[in-house]
Amino acid sequence: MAKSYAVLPCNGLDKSAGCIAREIALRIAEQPENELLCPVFYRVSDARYNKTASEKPLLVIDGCSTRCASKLAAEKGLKIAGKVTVTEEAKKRRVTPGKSLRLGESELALAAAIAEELLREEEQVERPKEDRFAGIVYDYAVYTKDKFIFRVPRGGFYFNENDCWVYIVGNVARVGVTDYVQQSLSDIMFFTPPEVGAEVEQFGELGTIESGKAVFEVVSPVSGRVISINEELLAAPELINENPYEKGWIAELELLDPESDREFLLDFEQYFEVLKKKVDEFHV
Amino acid sequence: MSEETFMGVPRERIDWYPRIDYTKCNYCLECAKFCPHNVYEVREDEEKKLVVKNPENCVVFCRACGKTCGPDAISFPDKAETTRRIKEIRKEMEGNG
Amino acid sequence: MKIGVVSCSGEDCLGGTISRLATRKMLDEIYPEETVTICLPLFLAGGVEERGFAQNFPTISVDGCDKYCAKRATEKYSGKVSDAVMVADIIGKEAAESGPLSTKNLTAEHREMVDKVAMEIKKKFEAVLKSSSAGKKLNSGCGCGCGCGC
Amino acid sequence: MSKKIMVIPCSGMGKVLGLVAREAALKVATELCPGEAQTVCLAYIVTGDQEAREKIEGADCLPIDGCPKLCAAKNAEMAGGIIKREFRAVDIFKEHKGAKPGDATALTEEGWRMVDELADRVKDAVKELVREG
Repeated sequence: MAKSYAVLPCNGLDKSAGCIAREIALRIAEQPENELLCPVFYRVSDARYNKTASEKPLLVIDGCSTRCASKLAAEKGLKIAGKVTVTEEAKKRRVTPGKSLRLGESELALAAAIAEELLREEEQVERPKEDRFAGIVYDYAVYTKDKFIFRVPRGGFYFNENDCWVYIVGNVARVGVTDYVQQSLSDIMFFTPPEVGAEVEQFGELGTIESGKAVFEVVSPVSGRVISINEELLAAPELINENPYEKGWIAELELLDPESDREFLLDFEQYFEVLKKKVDEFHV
Repeated sequence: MSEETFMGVPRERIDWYPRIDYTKCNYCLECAKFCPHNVYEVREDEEKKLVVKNPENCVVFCRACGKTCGPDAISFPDKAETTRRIKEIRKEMEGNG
Repeated sequence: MKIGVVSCSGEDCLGGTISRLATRKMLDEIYPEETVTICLPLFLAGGVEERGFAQNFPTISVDGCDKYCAKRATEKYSGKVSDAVMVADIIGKEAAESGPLSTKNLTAEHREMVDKVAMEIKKKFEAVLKSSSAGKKLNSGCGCGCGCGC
Repeated sequence: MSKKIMVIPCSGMGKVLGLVAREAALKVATELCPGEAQTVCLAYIVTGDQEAREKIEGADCLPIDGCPKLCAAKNAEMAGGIIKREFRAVDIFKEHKGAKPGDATALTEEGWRMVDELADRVKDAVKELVREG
């Protein structure tokens, strides 16, 4: 059965990647039953698209890593069935789109290939995406200073001295920040994710989070390739304040060199000591 | 964990602290106000009103003060290079230990 | 050790505005190192950590009018207060019950009221500080249950 | 028209976000919509007094919170108010990345501009509710 989709592209008219996103969306929308959502109109008027968007599986197409379309979908509370980011797809296919906003032959070919793959993948979906981190058992130790509470999870979590944690299942690591970061920053208002597909070295930057007080660079506890980011943080970075170990995780990486990463990881006991010292010395 | 180590390496052996480009710095002092570790010192009476006074207080791999800098006058060493260096030092120490 | 200062929200009258500002003055200027505050409604909207506030800290409530919202809500949801300040008793009932004030429209007269109330909080604060530091040691230890006494 | 619309700011003692929420509420009730809206003191609602409950039970409420803890919205709802829309100062802050709004005691000019923006949005919601009747 050919399914029908709602397609939400970004409208990046000022970048070639955005124009390719638009082209992909057009190609998908040309198939019968599929429907196109205009992001610009959607932003000003919910009524026009809400029905379509809630009934049909949603394909989101972003041009660049700013991910305007994904953010819009998150803001509107939509469930995303499938998504691509053109710059990442281009990298994967080793294509460098031209600078021109008019699409040339190679850009059109890229658009066609991405559109085709997106549809094909979605045809065979239905496979529920299993969450390999669903089995984490959260058991917190707590250190208190004044009215501030600093939790540190035991068992399976590892840390670096830059107050970031990692939890590894198989070959994949989930990474986030600790309560020390979230308490120090206070209300986190911005989350700039790392680029999916990017390779990050141990202690490399995995995006940033920002409050009214400061910008914090997420320092990766491991080396790896970013395979996903926590999309929910785009619309609700306050999830990091609520619990940076659970709903407030930052990104997932495919590990590249777990053996040598280990050398630079702290276990619970070691990090808890580091944390206590930091809290006593610096936290205000 | 003693005070002056990072990942088991004596802090003074790790080359990590902010470099100020004085041709760009406009002495807004946001970085000094921001850093809770007293890395910077403000010297009102001198031409260079801002200096890196305590480089070893700087948290290894932290670049947060740099993000407060409007004119982008603060830079840090390469992270990968620093990591490599720390690993080497650890090896040396094990060898001696 | 720190002492909690909890102000009413002060949305209905001038007394409330003064109460808030006097509390802020304690936190910002008079005893910044020794005071903590909490938003009163967090006793209900927050979690266990918030409700534990008045048990963890000796707390002084500051109220703008004789509804005593801060004192009563703190005692109802969190714990007994060590002392209570009533703005209306200091600046007069009539002034306290006049309309609420934006911080944009503060006059010298208002600032004087804030100072007076802040001095009263300070006095009670010092008394509480004296009596509780003589007593038990509060809120120390890491609470990790490891018995390390750190 | 029955009751006025209740504009309820959070207590906001601890953060500049809360002060912005409070000032915005005050502006709506005293300058922008004095005839249609009134503020309610959240601390009073929190006490759970009968009188406070009666004031808010079944009334249309527009809580204005500073931070995502949503004290005002949660407490107003617990007291039986009907939450028509929720406002958060933090959302205005998100639109002004890097702004320096001041602190929990006093706002800067930038802070006051955010108050104005937030108050305008609340005003629009008040007018809309009045139109709906």
